[in-house]
Amino acid sequence: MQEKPILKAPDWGTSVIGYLFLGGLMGGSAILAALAQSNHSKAEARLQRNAALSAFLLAGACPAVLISHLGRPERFLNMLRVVKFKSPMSLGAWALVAFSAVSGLNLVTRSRPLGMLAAAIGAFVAGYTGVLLSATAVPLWAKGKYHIPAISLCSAVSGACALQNLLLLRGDNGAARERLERLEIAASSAELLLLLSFERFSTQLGAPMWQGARGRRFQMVTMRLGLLAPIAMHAALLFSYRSRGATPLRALPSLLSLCGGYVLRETLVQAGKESAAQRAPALRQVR
Amino acid sequence: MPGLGTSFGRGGATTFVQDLKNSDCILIEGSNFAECHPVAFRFVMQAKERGAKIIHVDPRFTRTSALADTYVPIRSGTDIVFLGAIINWVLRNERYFKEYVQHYTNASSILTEEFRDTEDLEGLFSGFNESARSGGGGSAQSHEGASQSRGEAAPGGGYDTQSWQFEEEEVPRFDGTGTASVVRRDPSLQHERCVFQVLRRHFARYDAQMVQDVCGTPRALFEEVCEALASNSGRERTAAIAYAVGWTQHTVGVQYIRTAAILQLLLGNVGRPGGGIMALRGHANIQGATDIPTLYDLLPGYLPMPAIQRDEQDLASYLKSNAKPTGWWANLPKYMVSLLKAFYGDAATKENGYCFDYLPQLTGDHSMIPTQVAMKDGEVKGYFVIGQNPAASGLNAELGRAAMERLEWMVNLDSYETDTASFWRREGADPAKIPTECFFIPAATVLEKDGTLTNTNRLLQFHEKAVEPAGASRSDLSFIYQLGLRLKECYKTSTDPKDRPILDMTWAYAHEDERERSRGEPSALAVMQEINGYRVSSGEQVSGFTELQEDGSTACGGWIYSGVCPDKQTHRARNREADDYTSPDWGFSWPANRRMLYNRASADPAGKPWSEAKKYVWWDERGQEWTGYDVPDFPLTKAPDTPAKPGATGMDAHSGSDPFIMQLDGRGAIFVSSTLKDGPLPTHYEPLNSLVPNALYKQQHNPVMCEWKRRDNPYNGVANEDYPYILTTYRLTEHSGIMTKYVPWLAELQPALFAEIDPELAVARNLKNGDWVTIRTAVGEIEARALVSGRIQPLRLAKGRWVHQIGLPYNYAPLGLAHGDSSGDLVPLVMDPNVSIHEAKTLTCNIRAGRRNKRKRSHVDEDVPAAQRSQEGAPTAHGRDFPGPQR
Amino acid sequence: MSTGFFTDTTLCIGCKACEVACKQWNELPSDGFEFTGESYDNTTELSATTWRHVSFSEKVERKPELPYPQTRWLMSSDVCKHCTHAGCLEACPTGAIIRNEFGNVYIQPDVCNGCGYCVPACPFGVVDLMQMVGGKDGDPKYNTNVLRADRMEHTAVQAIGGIAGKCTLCYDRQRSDLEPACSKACPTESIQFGDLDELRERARKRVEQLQGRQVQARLYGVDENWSVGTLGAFFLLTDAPAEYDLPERPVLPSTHQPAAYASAAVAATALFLIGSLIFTRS
Amino acid sequence: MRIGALPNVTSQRTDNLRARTRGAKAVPSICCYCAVGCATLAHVDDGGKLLNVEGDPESPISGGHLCPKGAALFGLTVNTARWTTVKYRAPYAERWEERPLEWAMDRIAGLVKETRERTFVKERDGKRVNHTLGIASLGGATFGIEENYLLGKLMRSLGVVSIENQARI
Repeated sequence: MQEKPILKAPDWGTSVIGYLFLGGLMGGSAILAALAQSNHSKAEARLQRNAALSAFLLAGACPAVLISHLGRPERFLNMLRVVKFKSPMSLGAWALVAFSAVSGLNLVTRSRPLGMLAAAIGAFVAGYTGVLLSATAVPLWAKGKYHIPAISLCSAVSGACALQNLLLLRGDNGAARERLERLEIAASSAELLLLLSFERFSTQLGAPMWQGARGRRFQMVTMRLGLLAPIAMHAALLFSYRSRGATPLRALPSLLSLCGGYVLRETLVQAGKESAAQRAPALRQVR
Repeated sequence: MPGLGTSFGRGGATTFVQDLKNSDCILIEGSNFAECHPVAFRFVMQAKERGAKIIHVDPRFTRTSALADTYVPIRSGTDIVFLGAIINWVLRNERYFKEYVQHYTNASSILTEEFRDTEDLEGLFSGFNESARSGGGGSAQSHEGASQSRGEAAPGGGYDTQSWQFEEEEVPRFDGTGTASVVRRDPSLQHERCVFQVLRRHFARYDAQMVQDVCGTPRALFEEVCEALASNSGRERTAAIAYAVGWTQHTVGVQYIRTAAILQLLLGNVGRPGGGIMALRGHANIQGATDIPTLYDLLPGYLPMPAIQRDEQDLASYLKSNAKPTGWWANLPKYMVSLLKAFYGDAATKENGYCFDYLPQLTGDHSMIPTQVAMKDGEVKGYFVIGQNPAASGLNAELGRAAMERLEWMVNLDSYETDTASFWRREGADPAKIPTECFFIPAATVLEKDGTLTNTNRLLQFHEKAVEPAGASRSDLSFIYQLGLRLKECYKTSTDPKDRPILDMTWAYAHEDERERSRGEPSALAVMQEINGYRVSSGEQVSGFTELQEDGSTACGGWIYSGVCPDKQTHRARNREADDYTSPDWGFSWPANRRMLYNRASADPAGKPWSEAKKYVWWDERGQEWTGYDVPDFPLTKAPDTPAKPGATGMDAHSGSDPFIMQLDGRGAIFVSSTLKDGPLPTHYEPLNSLVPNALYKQQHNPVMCEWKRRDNPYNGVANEDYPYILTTYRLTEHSGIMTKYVPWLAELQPALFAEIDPELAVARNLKNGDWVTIRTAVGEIEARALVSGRIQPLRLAKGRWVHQIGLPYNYAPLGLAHGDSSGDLVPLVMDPNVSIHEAKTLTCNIRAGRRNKRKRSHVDEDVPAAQRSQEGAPTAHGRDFPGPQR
Repeated sequence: MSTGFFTDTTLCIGCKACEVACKQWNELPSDGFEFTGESYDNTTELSATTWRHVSFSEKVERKPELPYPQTRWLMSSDVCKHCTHAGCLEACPTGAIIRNEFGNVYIQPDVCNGCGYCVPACPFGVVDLMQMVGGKDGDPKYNTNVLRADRMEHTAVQAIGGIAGKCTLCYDRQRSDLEPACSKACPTESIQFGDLDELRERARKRVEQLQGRQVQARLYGVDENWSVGTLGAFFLLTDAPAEYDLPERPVLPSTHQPAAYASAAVAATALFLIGSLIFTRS
Repeated sequence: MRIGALPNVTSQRTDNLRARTRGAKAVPSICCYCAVGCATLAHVDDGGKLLNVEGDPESPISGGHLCPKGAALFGLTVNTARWTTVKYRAPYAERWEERPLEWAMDRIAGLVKETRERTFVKERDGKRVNHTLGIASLGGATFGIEENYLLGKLMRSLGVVSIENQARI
């Protein structure tokens, strides 16, 4: 007989996973837009415009996905009747609203301070989703309080790099893409190291994430194909070919990275749900 | 129940549930108190918190066991051995309450020399006649112990009770006119033929070893129970015993209760606070439906139905055979005449014997099981089923359902579709072959009608109509009333004398309220006022049964309830004012609003409380009357030192220290000299379906139980290897009958039939928790989900033999949100000889993994050829004819 | 004044009256009709529509040195703990979950938008989401007639989406000076309702009394120094909390926030710096 | 909808929250399940609609407490599964049909009379019996004293002797 669970897992599915993923891309894109603003080459300007625009569009998509998840969508605005500093969800909702406004303005004005502000809020949105997971009783997530927010951010940035890289694939954007690839290598490497550290740190609690069918899928899709492979491919391209030409092959690492980012969120959520159903960790609880 | 009735005088619980909190020890046996009566169980918990020891003796470890101090496992069907051994232990260790036993019981009465005990006759008492054909009117009288008549032949099959009588001696009559015979007594309890010594010998072999060998109860636990009961009885302390259908549903059920009664009399616990025997009834009005009965053998107030076997052809002969010379039952003529006046009004006159001959006569046992068999044999044409679901809860339920196919018509009153109402479309039935015309009349629920219910401790409580009945639903009262009106109309022009009862029957119950009246609803109050009784001349209510007369000047529909509506304005069942103990102003407790029966026994023979701690009713020297916390169950001004008047009738024949006023001799009956059909003392007999031979006697079963040996009612037999496990049935907290199974809140709590199985048996038979299992007896097979639990323990009997018990709830049937097979499909037809109750608490069975086969047209549907049926059809008691209703 | 429940499990007879009384008063539907085989527990856990739940724990000891098996069957009625520092309340982004004037944690059904974040924020696994149907006055109503489709005709209901559900401590009844439905129904007064200070006092005395009778009794949620604070619904237990499906030491989820925010902040800063380095270098 | 910065912002509904039984009529009743006889109060609104059923705290027996069955009394009365129409199943028919109550009552009275006429026995072995074994009645423990009394009186006046109830079981 199955053991009796102590905790309740949230009924979060594709829409929440999608939101976590898109929110990350949105935050990461805002960061990239701000970074690109510091440089004035043509390609960077294109990157800045693309990133700011995608951030703004994603800021529209995120609430839509979120609302679709709500049990009573017509009451999304209830999120905005209070501000609760202890509720990551409340802060996140407000941050989304603020981000929409700031990134919209930024799109029009292209002012550097607004860009920086958008990047800051974007970074918050990209990171708070990790806090949101960690600040629960779900053993795996609570255990990941040192790792998950940072992983979220790294993944947000690497994902955004991949996304923008794809958008810059056509045209003469070699320099900007190279910078994106460098940043992606950094972010993905950090993410990979953080994940490996989390695996060790989470001990048995991490089983739902690293073991079984889900674990194998995660290790393959996110860690090998989504992180390790793009790092290697980007590195190889950076150091060997030195060619800035656009070939379909160039899209591969970016696509892999985005897939890996999505599967990361999916695995985090689903493994969290499984860990909530486990009796022993729930009885002990994560300090 | 005659177990209580024969022992103490009345067939009701001797005490009230609130009083359990004053107990120092509560023995719960034959009852799953916490599960079946959770709210009353709070008083047990209160007693426990006060320091009382709570003991639960049961085949299964239940929610009651979990809360008890001590759980004692027992093989189902062996309680007489267990209780008999306690009696033996109490006697042997001199732990009985001497003064109480001497003065308040018939322990000192001396039996005649003809009496022979089961010890002498291998399990039979003297007077057993193998070929004796019983001549009784079924179990008439047996519900009320008052009907101990000296020297009268027992109505039961098999025993002539002549040799069970007491020896009498001649003493001067109280008025000096010659002599009168009275029972001979030896107050020292030493005479070898006195009841006390007979009892000692009767139970001498019932000891701790026997308990271990027969009941499977560890010796240490048994001794712990003995010590707990004995040390919590006496002047300063009292112990109570609570039982329910775990004791009644046996072929020796009445004797189970008798054993408890004897034990409580020996320990001096009857009629005293914190003592007594708490009979826990199942349904809301099961006590009420026995008091004002819908039982074939009883008229309201425990007046027997006239029976041809007793030659009660006219009122005089009826009164002669039923009124008692001594004790309260000398008043029976008043009650019977008043009842006839209530039934037939002005038509009932002194000249026509108050229409006594309007009453039908019994010609045999017309109880549920014989009727079911008669129905199967095509002799019953029309059937009213009101608020009951025999197709689910009946015995040999498939036989019962098949029997319904032979009905011409059936009327069903219920609030939900029942398995009975829709028997014709059950699994395996072919409606196209079933001729029965069926009616379903939607019934109002308790919240939708006025009415009165009598609870387990004889307390009448009124429920007011809160809301209009849903849809076309009507109260049952309305249905009966309207049917009566229509039948009167049907027979309006008849001149046939057989139709006079219908035309003369008083039927004026129009509702006081215009609106209700226009809907055809009768007045429940008017009915209750008739039950209470009134003066015929003025129509005024009588204030109690002491005002009833034999001369036709009073009418009373149920004498024991008299006083509930003492005037037109008052309905005491409506009273809702409580206090912290007896609460005389909450409801009305029959008789005469007494909460605890026989409470005269709470004082010593001199009328003083046995102890300050256990004070209840006592003689007030100054006021020269009985007083206390309750209505004294004794003539109010009869002083404790009043001597008995030899030769006097009625209450004068009792002394001022005879507390059991309904009894002939005013005393608690350790030895019951007649009335009971299976013996004056309880004796262990194995259940009909048993794994083992009787370890105590050669006689295996109750020698006078009623069996039906027919093809559609096969028995498992004794020690049949095809049925190697014991099966016991019970009910769950979460369910009642059909009523609960449609309520989603309850259905989710216990959604399906399950079988409780011990882990060893589960391993042996490869049964997994939660899986389907099929359970089989000779009668039928059903499927259930397995609930494997260590709470169910295998028991070790004599010679190291281990037996497994399986538990099966009795709540389920195919219809309802919570549903399953019906456990009734496993229970064969067999009856206790005294009260015609079946044996569902202990059976034998077999079990296997997996689901049962789809129900085919079963064996009961194959027509037994008529000739063979008449041969087989007659119910028999060990091969002897038993008076079935059809001959 | 704060009100709450003291559930004395030594008095519980496992009758489940609390479960039903709660459902009746709060008009909650059944959770389905499945046989679980878990002792006498077929509702298995607190849910959005089961706000009182009776757990059953069987233990049978069979040892050679014992003359007969020692069986014990623990029953206890679980409920929302109404924590002093409530995870669900902190997590709720809409302010639907409030602390009311009785000190109880209450979900305002008309405010809740069903985001579900309170669900993982409860360290006891109490809160959950349920489907609602529209009431006449637009007020959300639970569907009381959830009947099994294969046996009964389904009542036509219009689902209006999910909402978080848990014990309200019968806020409406308390407002009208009535005791909560469960404690009122409880036949053996295993569930006691009242002022928390008084209840705690009573509970401590009860523990002493039981210990005097050699019963290993302890309170759960009174004197521990937990991050969730003292419990507004606390328990008297005679075995390890795990036997009653309670965590040994519940942790308030928001205590994980500082570390998590720090983790995010460090990562954000680091990434931004690296990014700046990459993007400014030509 | 109220908006505020503080976490404890109550809605109008919350502010107006009261027990729905406030001011409703409390009708005294008794639980219909077991024989303990717990007293209940049925709350009914002005329109005669049942709002709630709970224990009567005054009862010396139940003190306002109820078991799960008693606590579910509301669900016994208010339940979509209830059958609230008169139903009739003709001989050999495959289904129930709805019929008016009056029709059913007349039909039942007619059947009773017909069966009684056919099966009534006046004498047996030279003794008056005045009974019919062709009709039987079952039930009594689940309904009131008044109903038992009237049923017993009617059946006995008809000569029916097989009158039984759950007390036997």
